[in-house]
Amino acid sequence: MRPLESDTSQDREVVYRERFDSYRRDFLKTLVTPEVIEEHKRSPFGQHSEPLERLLIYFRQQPLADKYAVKVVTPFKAYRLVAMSGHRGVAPRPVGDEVFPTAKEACHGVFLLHIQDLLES
Amino acid sequence: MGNVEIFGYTDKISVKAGDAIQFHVSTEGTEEVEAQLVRLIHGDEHPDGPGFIEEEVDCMANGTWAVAKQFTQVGTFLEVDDPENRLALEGSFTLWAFIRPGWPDSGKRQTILGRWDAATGDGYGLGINEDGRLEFWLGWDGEIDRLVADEKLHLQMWYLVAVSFDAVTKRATLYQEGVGNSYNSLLGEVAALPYASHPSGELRLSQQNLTQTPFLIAGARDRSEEHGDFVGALYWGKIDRCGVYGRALGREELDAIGAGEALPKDDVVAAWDTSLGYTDRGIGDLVVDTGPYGLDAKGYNRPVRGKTGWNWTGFTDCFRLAPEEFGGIEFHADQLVDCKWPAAMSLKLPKSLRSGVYAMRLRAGEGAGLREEHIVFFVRPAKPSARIAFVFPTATYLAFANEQMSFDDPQRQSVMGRFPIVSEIDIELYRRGEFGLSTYDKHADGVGVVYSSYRRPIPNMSPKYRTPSLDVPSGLAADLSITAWLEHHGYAYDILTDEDLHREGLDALAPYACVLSGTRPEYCSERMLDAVEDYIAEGGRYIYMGANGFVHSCGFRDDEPWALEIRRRDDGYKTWASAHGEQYMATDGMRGGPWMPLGRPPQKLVGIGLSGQGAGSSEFYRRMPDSYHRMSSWITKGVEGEIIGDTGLADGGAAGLALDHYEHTLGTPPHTKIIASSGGHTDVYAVNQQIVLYAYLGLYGSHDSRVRADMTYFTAPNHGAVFACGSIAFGQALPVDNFENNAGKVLANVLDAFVEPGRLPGWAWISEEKQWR
Amino acid sequence: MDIWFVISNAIVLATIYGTLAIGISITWSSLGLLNLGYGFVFAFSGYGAWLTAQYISPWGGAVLAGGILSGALCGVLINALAFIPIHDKPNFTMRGMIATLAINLIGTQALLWWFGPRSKSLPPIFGYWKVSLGDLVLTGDKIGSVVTAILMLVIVLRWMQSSRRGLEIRAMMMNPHAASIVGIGVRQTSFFVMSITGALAGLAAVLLSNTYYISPFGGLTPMIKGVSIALCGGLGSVRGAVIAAIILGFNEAITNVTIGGRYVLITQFLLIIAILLVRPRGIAGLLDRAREA
Amino acid sequence: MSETNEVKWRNPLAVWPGGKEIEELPTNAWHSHQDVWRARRESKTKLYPVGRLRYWYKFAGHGGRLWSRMRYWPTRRRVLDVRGEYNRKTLQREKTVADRRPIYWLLCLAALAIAPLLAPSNMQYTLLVAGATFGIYAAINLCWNLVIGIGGIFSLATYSIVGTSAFITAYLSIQYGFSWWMLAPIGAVVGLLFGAVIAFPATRLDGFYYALLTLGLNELCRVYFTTSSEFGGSNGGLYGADSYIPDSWSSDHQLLLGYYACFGLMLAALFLHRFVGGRRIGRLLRMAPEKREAFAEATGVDFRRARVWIFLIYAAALGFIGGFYVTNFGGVSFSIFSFDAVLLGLAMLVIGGIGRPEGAVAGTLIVVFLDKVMLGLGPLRLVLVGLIALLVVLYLRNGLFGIKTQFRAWRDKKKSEHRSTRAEKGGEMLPEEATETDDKGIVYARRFDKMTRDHLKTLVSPEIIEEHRVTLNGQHSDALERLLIYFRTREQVEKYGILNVVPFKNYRIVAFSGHKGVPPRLVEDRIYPSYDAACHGVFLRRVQDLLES
Repeated sequence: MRPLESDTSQDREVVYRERFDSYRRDFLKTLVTPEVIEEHKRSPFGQHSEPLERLLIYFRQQPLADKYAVKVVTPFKAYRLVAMSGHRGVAPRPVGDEVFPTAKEACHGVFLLHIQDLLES
Repeated sequence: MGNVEIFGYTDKISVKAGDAIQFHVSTEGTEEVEAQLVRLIHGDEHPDGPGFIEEEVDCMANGTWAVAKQFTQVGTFLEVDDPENRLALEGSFTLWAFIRPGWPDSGKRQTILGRWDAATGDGYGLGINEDGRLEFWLGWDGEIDRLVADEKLHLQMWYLVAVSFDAVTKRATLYQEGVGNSYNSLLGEVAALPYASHPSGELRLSQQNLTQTPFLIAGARDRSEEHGDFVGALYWGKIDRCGVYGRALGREELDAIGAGEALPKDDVVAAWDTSLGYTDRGIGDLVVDTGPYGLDAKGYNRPVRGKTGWNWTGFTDCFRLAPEEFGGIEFHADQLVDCKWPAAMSLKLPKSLRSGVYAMRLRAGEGAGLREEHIVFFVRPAKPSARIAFVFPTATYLAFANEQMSFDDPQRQSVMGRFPIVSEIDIELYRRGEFGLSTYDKHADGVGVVYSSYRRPIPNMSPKYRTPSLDVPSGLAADLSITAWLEHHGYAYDILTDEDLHREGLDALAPYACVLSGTRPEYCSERMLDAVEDYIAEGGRYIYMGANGFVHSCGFRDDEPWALEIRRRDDGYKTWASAHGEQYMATDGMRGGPWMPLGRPPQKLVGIGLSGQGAGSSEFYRRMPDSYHRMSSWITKGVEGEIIGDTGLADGGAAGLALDHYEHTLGTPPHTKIIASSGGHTDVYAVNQQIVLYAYLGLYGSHDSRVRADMTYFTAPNHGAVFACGSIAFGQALPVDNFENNAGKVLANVLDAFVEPGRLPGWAWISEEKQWR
Repeated sequence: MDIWFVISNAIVLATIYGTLAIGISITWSSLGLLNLGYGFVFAFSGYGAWLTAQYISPWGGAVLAGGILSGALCGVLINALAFIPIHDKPNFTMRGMIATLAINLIGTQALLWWFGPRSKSLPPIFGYWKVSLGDLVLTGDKIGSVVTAILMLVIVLRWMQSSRRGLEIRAMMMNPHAASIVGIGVRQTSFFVMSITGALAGLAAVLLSNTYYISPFGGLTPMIKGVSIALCGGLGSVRGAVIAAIILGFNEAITNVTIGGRYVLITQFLLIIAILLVRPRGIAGLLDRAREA
Repeated sequence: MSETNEVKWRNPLAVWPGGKEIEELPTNAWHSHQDVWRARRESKTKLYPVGRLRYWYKFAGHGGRLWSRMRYWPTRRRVLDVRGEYNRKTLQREKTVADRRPIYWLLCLAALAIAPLLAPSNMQYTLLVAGATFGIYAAINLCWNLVIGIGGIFSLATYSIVGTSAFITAYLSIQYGFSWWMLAPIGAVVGLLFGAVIAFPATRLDGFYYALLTLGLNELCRVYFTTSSEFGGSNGGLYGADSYIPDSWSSDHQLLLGYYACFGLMLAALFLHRFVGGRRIGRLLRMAPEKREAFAEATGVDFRRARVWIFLIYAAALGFIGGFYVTNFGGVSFSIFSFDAVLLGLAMLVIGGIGRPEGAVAGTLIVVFLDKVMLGLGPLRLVLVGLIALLVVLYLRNGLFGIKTQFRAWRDKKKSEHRSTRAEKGGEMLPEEATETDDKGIVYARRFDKMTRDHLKTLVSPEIIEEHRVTLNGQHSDALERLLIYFRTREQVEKYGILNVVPFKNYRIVAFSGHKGVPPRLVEDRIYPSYDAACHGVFLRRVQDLLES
């Protein structure tokens, strides 16, 4: 944690960001539909529809601690999901034990994890 | 036996066949490795391409090497050259320094200056304790006494700190006084925190001075079983002028120093004037002592010089203009410029070795993942022989060396528009944190990294490496796709690197009829730019094989080519920004940041410049009307239809990652022709912020016509010419379909023509048009 | 001096000149074409009549018809060559005039090449009878000429007054642009105009075959006279042409009698210049309503 | 994904306290802009290669070297009108001779000067006589050109002036023994007098009236001279005048002298043409061509005076030539008044192109060659001349030397025909158009704009328009936002804005000019009662513009 980020006790920015994100989550929850999930599965990297893009923008903006990522086990063969530590020197922790055959599917796996977190929040 | 890991680097990045090269290796969990010299042909393992290809090359060094784990001294500090031990103070003394703590709350002890041996507990030191307070301590054979200030040191605020120690009364007095002004510190006068603290007390003992203890600034001697002697208790932040007196200075005297008045002249042991020795063309590592003994201090791992000092008034923004206000030296405990491992092997390369990218492949065990290391280096021919030269953009490799943005930069996913895909190597590198950072990363105290070097293991400069945030190879692994294509089609070519360009300038390029750049020659020193510009102007033919090139400045010291300096400014893409006043490079005095504001946008050199970047999906090029002009129609000869590059290893197209565009208002030569352009990029691709004046809704691929890759061509004086591909992904489109594809066809047309001496095809179709249609 | 002789001569000349001038005038006003190939038409129809007399019948009517028909044919030919291709091109008036001149050159040279320089004469068309009115003796020739010419003129003018085609031609004369807008085909109409004016020239050629013998260059003088009269009368005006024809006919007849035939042209030109100086657009011409091609 | 009607857009700001009340709005089914881009894989029309070969050498110019530029003494004119420029395709410096005619003139005149030395010996006599005739006729035509081409006076009296002058001088020489050197100046005086007489009507009559009048004049002269016994009515002309060609010379030398004398006459005529045409009088007259006299007069040009002047110069020069004619040929025949002479002269001018000295000379050369050299053809010679003249008149706008301009005009016409059939309005540029665009960024902008419009057109729907009406300045759905972003980012020219006529009451739509100092124009008469209504009005206009494009 960097000096200016570590002590957040007096950081009012955090307070606002919490409010902002909570409103945002309330809204984003309404966007989660089977269609959106299907769209991401089909095209995780192309141009996205507005609901999907809004969800993805939110997911990408998450803080690094416990942010999901893909880990290569064998290039182009096996991928797994991890969560970042957000602390330099601390390796990501594995998430689940599913092995995905392609990076695309693994990325969709990350998306699903984010969706799940969003709906649970 | 735990995890087996191999890391290594070479002492030089660019060697000529016949030169000697040294390999530095550190291993974990093994004492020996299998070494094999290989010539790297292709890196990317993408199933649509040829996969990873290397050729084993016979050499004397092949075989089993005995190796060991090596210790790396990270962190910056100053070591005082004191052979007569004049700083082994026996009587009263005063230590004083102007400091600007960068991370007082790091939770670790930080030494500002002192002659302290932490292992034995001998000597004295002034520093910041674990609690973030100023502390003076001294020790006698492990017995330590301290004096601590009452007020915490505040982040990024300038202080004058001192300790006066009376050897007779054993009274120590700490002096801590804020010297911030409206410019030099984080907070101004309106947020007046308590800065001052003047505790005083009698200590129980005085210090024992061991002869072998060095006097260090920003660190202290320590020792461990594993590492032997090393420097610990490293300091984060800036130190400006500092010194040692052979008596206890009074409050008034210190106040006078804090007011910027002349230092007391008597009893000076050392007075380091950090602003001395500056030249317009850079600052060295030596910090000059103005005291009677000339106890100069030398920087280790390049403490960053020329930073704004305690007395900076904001009027000037460059150390060249008012050196006395730029006496700040910044220290980071995680900075690394040279691992300084002992050489594991020294090899004289055979004179007959073909020019190319080589690697010493070290393997242990099954030789996968971290059990295999390619120590990459670039071999030039003893004498230039081919007509084609490929310049590997090693400056850019260095700028990106060991970047950890996927782990550390919360905006990275937003910038690239996708989730990262990290590998075992990335994780290990992140976990260890001892091989330094890239110039894209920030030090742990949040300050951007300005130095990068190749005298350290650089896993992301290896042939198979995929950049986590893109899941696409970039840098070396991407550039190998171009040389593999040259190799496949039997072109004779030589290899050059940015280092050669920087050192030899035009002479390095002059022997060649045609020069190809790498996919991302982003970072260029002034000499590199001059070399390319002179080459083209004097009739050279240049193929700009990528995008995001010639964008950003970088600096090297002439005697230390392995270390690169980057400053990042308000203009241009950046993951951090240099503070105002610190935007000029300490290595050569040039303005840091992009070249465009200096009047050298890439368009002026090669016709196109950065228009936008993104990731996730690449598009194809479609021919533009100018490709039907007979001056340039030969470029697309043999291309079926209008589409170019609809396949590729980088996101499935030739136009992607970073895009360059034609812009005559930025100096694209007026006769430049656009051969083909891409379009329809996703909204992940945002317009290059350098050409954006306002941020507004619509600066993205589907809205803004500037988000595109332009493939351009123009002729230069003396039969010179420049062909520019316009996108980083273009090079990675070449290996698809066993190197036979429309992108490759275009490149082959251009290359074949450029290699021929004399006039270029289409040279005669230069009359004013008289149109029938 | 016999006043009646002068008058009768003047009338004969006036009718013939009128026939010539009216053709030129109509062509100009309806088509905007100054037909300087008129001399060729004249010569051509003369040869036509001569051939008719030689090979078909020497009967007056037949010869007359032969002359008129070949004149019409030649008019059509000129129209096809010099009007149709360039009537909608820039600078048409000048080019049309030069084109007709070129046709004149080609035609006369071709006639010279074909028939030789020797002039031909036609058999008497109206016989050899005479009529005596007091001491004035009028040959059948003269009377025939005058009557035929006047008849022809009246027919043409009547036709132009009453028939639809004539209406079209007059419309074109008044405002060619508007005429083309209301659907009067310039090309179609031009053929009628040119064949009629050609026919008039053919008629004149036959009638004048005694005065101007049939030779390749024989059309020149009549043409110049016709043009002069048309000019004097005001290009494009039938009425003006008739008046001018009468004035000049009298002038010629008087000059012949008073000073001598040599000075006919001189007096004629002085007269024309005098008229034009007073009325720069001819007798019936109005400055502002001149046809702007 | 789902049916168009069922797609709803949710306002992301609706969750905020105090947010808008509309939570869901009907919108379009989403589809990517990339569909348009990916579908377009080739141009709609066939594209042809463009570019023009540089098959001639171009002097690279002086560059940094000193270039001292000569002038014709004593004028201010440069020897050659040379333009320094750079090639827009290579950026190489180039020197272009803007007006190459002086070079061609020099070459052609040099060729004429050495022509007698190159003539085949069996043709020498014919050629030299033809050459002398050519010189004289060229001189006549050049003078003629002064009045027709520059003066705008359609005079056909040329040969009558020449002839009259010739007959009078010949008469004087024969009857009163005037020696040869006096004849040409006397001829000039005769011509001047003649000109003075006929210049008078020239100021009154226009165009054809004058042409026909002078044609008649010509006929008048013919008849007069032919019928008068003093002028040798019986001999077919007047012969025996004093000649400048010494009798003692061999016939070859006599021929050569005659040739070069006539050549000199032509040069003199050229000089006169250049002198008159290039000076103030020439410019005045060019200001006032046929049918534009009123304009010229209104601007203060006294064209009548200039016309009289040029006419007098013309007449005097022709008279001089008439005198010279007599000394050259030792006499003159009536054929000079013949209609055919007029026709041939006119043919010469017409073939070359009226109004240009090069036209007059080249036309003369062609006609004289046919008439005097191809003697074997008989009467066909003139038929041929007539045919050429006819063809030239029918197909060329201004003679042989007008071909260049006419060809260009024709090519431009063809070009616009082809363009209109091939180019798509507002679509991508053709290669041909691209060569005419210096900023290649615009070429791409056209493509991008086309693609974007193709995509955006599919987004326009009643739902979207209704959404804009309701939300206006709030948060918009993707489709509406895309449309608005496109509209907002258009260039400033003809971009709509709103004019506040009476605050809160009265608003109108204007279009900006995009040019400093040019105020916006009112687009329509409609007055909107509120700012919001006007905003929506602008939106509707833009949508309409989009759909129409």
